Amino acid sequence: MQNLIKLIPLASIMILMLFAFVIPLLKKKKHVYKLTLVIMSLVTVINLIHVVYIALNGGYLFDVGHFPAPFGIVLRIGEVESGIGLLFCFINLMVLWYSYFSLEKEIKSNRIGFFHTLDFLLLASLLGIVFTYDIFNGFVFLEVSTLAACGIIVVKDKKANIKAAIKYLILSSLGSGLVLMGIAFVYSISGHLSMSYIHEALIQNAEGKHNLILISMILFTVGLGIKGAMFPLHIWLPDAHSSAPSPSSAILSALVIKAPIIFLIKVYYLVYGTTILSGTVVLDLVLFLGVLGMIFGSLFARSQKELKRMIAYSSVAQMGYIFFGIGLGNKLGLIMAIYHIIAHAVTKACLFLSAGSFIEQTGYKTIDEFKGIGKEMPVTLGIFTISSLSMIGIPIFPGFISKWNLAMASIESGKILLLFVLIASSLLNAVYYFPIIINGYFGEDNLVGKVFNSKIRPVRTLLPLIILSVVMVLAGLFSGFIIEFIGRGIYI
Amino acid sequence: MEKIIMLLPLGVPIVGTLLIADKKIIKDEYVTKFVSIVLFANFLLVLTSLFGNPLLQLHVLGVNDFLDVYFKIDQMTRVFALMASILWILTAFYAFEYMKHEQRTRQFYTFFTLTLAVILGVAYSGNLFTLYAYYELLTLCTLPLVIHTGTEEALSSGKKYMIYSFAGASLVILGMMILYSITGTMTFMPRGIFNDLSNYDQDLIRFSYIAMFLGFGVKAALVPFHSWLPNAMVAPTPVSALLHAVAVVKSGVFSLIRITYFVFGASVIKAVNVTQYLIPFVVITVVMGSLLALHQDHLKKRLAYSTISQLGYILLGILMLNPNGLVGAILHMINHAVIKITLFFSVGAISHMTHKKYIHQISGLGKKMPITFICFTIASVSLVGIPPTNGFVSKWFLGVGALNADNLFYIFILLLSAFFTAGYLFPISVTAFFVNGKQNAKQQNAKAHEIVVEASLEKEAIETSDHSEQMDHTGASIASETLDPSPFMLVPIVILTVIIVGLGIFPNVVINFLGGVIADAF
Amino acid sequence: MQILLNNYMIVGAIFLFGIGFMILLLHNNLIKKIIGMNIMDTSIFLLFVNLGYIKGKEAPIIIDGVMHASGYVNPIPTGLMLTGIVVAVSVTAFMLALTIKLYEKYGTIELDEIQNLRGD
Amino acid sequence: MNTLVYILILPLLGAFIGYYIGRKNEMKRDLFNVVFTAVELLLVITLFPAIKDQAIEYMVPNIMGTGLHLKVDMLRYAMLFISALAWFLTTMYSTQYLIKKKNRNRYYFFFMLTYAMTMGVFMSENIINLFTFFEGMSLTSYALVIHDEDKYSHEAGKSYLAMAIAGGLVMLFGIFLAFDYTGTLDIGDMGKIMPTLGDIRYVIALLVMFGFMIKASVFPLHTWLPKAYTAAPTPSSALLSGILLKTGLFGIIIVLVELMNFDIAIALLLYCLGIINIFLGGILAIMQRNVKRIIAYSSMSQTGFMLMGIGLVGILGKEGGLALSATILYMINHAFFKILLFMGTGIIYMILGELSINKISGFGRKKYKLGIFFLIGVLGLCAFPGFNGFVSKTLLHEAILEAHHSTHHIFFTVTEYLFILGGGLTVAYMLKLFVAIFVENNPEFYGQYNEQVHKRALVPMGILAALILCIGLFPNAILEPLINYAEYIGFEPILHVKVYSSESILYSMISLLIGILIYQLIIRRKLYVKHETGGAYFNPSLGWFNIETDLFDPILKILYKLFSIVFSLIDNWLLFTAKLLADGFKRISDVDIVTSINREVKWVPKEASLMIKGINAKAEDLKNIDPKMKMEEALELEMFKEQSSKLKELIVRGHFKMTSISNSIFLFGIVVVFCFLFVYVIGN
Repeated sequence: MQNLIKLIPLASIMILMLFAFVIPLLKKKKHVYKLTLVIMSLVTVINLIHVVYIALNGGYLFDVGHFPAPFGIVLRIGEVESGIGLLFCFINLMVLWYSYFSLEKEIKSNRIGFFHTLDFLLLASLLGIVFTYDIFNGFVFLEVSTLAACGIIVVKDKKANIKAAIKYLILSSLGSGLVLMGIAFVYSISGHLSMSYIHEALIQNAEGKHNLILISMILFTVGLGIKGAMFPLHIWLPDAHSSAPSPSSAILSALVIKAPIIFLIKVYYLVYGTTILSGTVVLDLVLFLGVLGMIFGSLFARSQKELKRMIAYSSVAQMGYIFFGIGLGNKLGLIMAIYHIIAHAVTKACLFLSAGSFIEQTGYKTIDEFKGIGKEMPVTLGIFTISSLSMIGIPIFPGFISKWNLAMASIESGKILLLFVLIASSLLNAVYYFPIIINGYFGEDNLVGKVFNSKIRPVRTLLPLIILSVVMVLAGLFSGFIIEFIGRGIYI
Repeated sequence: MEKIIMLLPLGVPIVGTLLIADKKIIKDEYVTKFVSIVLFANFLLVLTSLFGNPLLQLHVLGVNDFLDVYFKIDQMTRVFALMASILWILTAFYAFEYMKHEQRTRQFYTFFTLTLAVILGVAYSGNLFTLYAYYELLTLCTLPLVIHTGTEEALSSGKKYMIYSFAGASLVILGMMILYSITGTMTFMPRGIFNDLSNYDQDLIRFSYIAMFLGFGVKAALVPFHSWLPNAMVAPTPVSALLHAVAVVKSGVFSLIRITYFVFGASVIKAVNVTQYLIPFVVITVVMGSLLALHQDHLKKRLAYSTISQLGYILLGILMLNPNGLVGAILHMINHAVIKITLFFSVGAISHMTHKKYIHQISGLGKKMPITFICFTIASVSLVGIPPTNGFVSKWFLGVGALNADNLFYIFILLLSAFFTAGYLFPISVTAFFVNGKQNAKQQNAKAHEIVVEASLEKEAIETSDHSEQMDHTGASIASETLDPSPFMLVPIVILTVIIVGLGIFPNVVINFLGGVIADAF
Repeated sequence: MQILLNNYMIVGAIFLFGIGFMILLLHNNLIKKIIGMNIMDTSIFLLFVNLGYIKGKEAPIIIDGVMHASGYVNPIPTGLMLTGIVVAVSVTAFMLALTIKLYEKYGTIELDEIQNLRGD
Repeated sequence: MNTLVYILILPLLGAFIGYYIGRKNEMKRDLFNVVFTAVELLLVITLFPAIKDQAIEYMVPNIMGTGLHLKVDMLRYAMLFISALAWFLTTMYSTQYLIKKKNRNRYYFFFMLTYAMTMGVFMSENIINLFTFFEGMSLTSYALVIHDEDKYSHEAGKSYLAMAIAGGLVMLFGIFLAFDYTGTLDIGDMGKIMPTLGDIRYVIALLVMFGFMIKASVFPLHTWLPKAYTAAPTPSSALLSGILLKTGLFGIIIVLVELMNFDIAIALLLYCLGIINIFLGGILAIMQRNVKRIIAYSSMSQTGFMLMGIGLVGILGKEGGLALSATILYMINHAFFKILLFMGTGIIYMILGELSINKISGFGRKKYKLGIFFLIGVLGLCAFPGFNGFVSKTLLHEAILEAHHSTHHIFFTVTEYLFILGGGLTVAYMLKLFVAIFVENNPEFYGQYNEQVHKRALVPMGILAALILCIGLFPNAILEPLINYAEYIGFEPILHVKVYSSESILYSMISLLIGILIYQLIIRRKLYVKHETGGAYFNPSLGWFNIETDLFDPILKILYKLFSIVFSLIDNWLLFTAKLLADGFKRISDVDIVTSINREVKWVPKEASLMIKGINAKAEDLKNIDPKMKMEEALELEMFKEQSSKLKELIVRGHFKMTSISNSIFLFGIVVVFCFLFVYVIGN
């Protein structure tokens, strides 16, 4: 039974890839939906079992095809990876369930099959990135995820989509180029591709090759930074989000930009290790870019006209928080970075789906047109409010917990001034989320001419949204368990 | 069983809110009845939980050491919870009548009851985290009340109120983070959590105290962050009476007392001598509030600035760090709440009955609305601090407290601003009673704008209408129809005035009640 | 200067990468941009394959019977680059498909014209 | 002894009951008031035997936190007696006087309330109760001052209240200090601890006395007196000058005797202030034309005499017993003849509605009853032998001589001459008043209106005249209790005092002569202008330097302006910076690095776009800054506008063609270079 459960990570990747190519064979839309939902829930359940197993008896290494380490591909499955894996599957399930009702409105009916194929491929590659212990294997999964993500963006086949897809593809391939060059340098030093072996090789003959290590580190940071929407390199995100259909923009901002960050953390701590890392200034670079991201992300979000672009920029700001966590360099900072990945994924998915339902029901795009929407779609705006409260940092919600612990981490690392940055950015969040909520629910001239519950969607379509917000609140309330769970599997 | 009794006062209003919010369950005409039932039931529950219940503290949700919702009852909680629930009931009655000519009353009552739950939460909170959580929720659920009228101006003042409150809340969070990183615990201990000062970093303590003081100061209308209060006067009177005289500002002051005496502890603050940085703010608040009140011609704006200055008194009392100062501060917290709510109610009654909002418009109105204006006059006399009423008692303790802190400058400030208080409150009563509106209206405007220090009349000055000039003495007074508001509005005002005078003559009742708080704090 | 001389391969690869980047940056025609991207990818593949090269040994292709392992160049980088090339090819194919779509929509593949078109 | 509590509570109840009855029937209310004040007077009289030889105290626990502590000794009893008597007589008088006035019910209500508060002031031993009743008295008496509701009375009320409240607050400051240093609130115990305090007790004494000085209209703080007395209806101005003035003096005696126990420095201060008051009051009284103003200034100069008496008590130290009883007697006498004079003027005003001497001259020619009573009052005031004024003045004169004997200081001889000159001044302006009204023959008045002088107005004047006469003729009856009170307090026993001695009569004759001389020389010559029909007085002092309008008001106005400017700056300083910050943030974020649709601003350097947007934001700021600053701002803005438009074209032309994709690639390049630089430069 034990090794059956150990098979789950590889099995989930395989199942997803397999069914990705079964879906085009189905003719009817209804069958496609049914199949995808069944498969997705199956994968989520087995991942859940897997997490429970890991919680009981800890992480392990898994040789794919029983080839030993230096030659075969090895998967490292710890608490962090299994947790993130479960998160990705759960959110993908919710998004698919939501798109079950709203996808026809956005893309042509013959394209739905392609959408689901690409989505399965994307999820498989993301899980691959998270689980892999071999950097070249990671690179390949990165490429697959880029193409799949590009596919999702372009599935809507509008002018803006294509332009956004081209921009995303060019930038991502630039990023992958840098990552490959980084791998080349690391390979030239260590001669291995499996992370643990590279680590030992690097430690032994690190003296002479200090420059090479430094260059490879920078290449990895920038390469994965683009894919993870680090602040200055986030340019592709807003265009991709504003044009893409809302389920895909939810997946994009909740999952696609998270996996490269996990890969970056693994590269930092499993390939280079803390000794080499503390020697260099790379973490301070990440911290600096994270801080910039937090401040300017919110600033740009504030001045956006369209709702989706605003939420996209807010993702850039939240990614800034994650980079801030990594950049601090201490254990609590890293744990909180991963916790924020989970919190942000759930909250952002919730935000994007509710925004999507606003746009779908009213047909408008810009924020000013959403004045008084609270009267027409009170429940959806309610969910939007809860998730934005978490973004702003109201005590019970996960947003607050990650802000609080990031502050503790920054005090621990001795950088008191960063507290002000944290406070300022959460204030800036409030500045651009609250007008939407206030103008949605209150204001005489906003509500004139609006009929109560006129544009409501049937409750069963809102179910995924409700579940997501409930999970978010639970993530906030039981953050103690999650943090402790991540703490056990952290790499430092 | 005790657990339930302890949690009920916090839960019942929330359940009530949910019921009111739903149109189907409570029909429109039953809303007011339902609200009054909820408030009364809650008042009884508060009484049982405060006094009857042996259980005094309860961990509701202890996830990890800092994120735990912890309720604890001590003497300070009793003071604040009692004050809030009593004044809430009176405001409810007042609001039933006042809201008749406003629209969207259901939305008003929903958030009205919700705010009570949050205020009780602030009172019951046992550690800094719960206090911060409720403090944050307080902004959220008072916001819809502030922008109730929905006009453009209301929305912009709501926005300003929100920005100030959130800036304040983030300052508090800043202070809390540093405090937590130093001490590792945030529960309220009677004499503060720092046992010996040696092993803590002094300027971190200083920095976190200043951050938290300014953070909570925003809600307590400290000078640089006070300008949201006058703007929030755009809200309907029950809201501005209850929130900006009692609930919101007092929760700011209450939390300040909590962090000064139950988190840091008076001895620690004295040792770190951080008050010297904060005293200038407080002094400016006291004098500026009352001075700018002289300028305002709009009645509610004038009362708003007076609130700012009176809150400065309370903050001064807190920063004196001695028993008398603290008693003075808490006493003034209660007295000011009672007085200011009376003033706001009478101003509300005037605008409700005659739609007059400016001082120069109400000349000669005293004859037509005698009871309202008498209560207004007694309340303003008490606010100035003329002895027989309760304002004097708290000023007396503040003065003695200032002397114990051997700082004569405080007393000078207190008395100077008392003089200004007389300056901006008495003209209102005088123009109402002694200036007959008819023939010298224009002269009246000149007077109203020019700063006039006028006396008011001490006790009842019920006015019979003018007699005809005939010589015989038989002419019984022909009282022209009085414009006094309906009993629903009048009864709360009269009750509050009786409380003012009663507290003034028999203050020992409250002072002994506060003895418990002093025992905890020192 | 000495460093540059003895690992001239890396310098060459970086130089080639620069050229590809410049093409990508300066040309507005989409096809030219794709060519630029390909040049960059090839430069990385050259670098990688070159790492595995040992002077005086042949490529690991079995012509007549298996020689001793030491006779061949390190096969792993070349193997890896196979996958790399596959990836690059698929990306280029995707780009070309998008360019065709773009042409359908806008009637031109000059990015600055598209910019002006959409702007007005 | 709860009679004390009854005395205090009765007028309070009377006020409410009176008002209630007043709403129904005026007649019944007047009757009720008169009967009520009579009962109160009887109550006070029955109290006399109890306090003849020792003081009585009564404590009501935890009223007002500290408890109501009432104490009555001889000094306080004297005050109680004259206020009870005065209130009884003025109530009777005002039932007749007020018929023509409006708001009668309200007037009686505050009339009785002030009565209660005054009794409270005289009886309270606890300093907080004293302060409470004192503040209450000034507030309720304000309503009396402002009764006519015309512009003049509002003016008077304004300064009356401003001074009362300012005085009250300064007194509160003193009470705080006293409580802090002595720890108790009872005046008696405080008096025991004060001497041990060192020079802080002078500060405390001065602060506490400040409030009393205002009420007693001592020199610098007297400006409200003439305005308030003339604005108030006559019965209340009678009480204001008769009784409320005495509360101020009573307070000063309490501070000097009980708190500071005969401290020389304060006594001397009071002595000099007394002299200034005498002369200031006297000279201004001579100048006036309005009858009420003359009497008002006359009470100011009489206060000067009483202050001298109090000063003497301190200066003489142990032998001050005589001075103390002289001052108390002086207070009693002053109350009687002042109220009598005011009632007289009230009757004239009631009939003619006029107060200036020129208009009412010769009115009293044929009115014998009114004339006699008025004459008795005048003679009492001028200390003509045989009347009560003479008794108290001679005793005071004796005290000055005694002070002169004990210290042999030239200062006292000088003050003795000033004392006599002051007496002369009083005689002068009283003569001016009496001659003008009752002696001059004026064609219009030939004795008509006689029937309008009702009996109910004359009876109280009659009682007062009788009292003046009997004190004048049998001084010992009233002197006995006062002297053994002085001994009771601890002064040396006073040997038998001969009031009517040759020198005392000689001295009063001298001051009478001086008075007539002043009247003939100054008033008839200088102030009386003859024209064909008859003479008319003119008042030169109208243009003179008036302390209040020329000194206090300007200072207060400047201070107020200064502070309000400073504070309004603080008030919207934060608004201004917040707005600036918000605009700044908004403009920074408007610069979209990605060249989105709006062509006009591409990758524009931040400062330039800030500048452009800043200008049109400034225009919008102009709206909410008050109008008068708008003119210069508008000009400056125009000049800015043309410059910025040139700048805009410059930027847009300068920018070379960049599509969004190549733009982002360009940015990518920059970031890669930046990262390398960051790591290498900062790394080592």
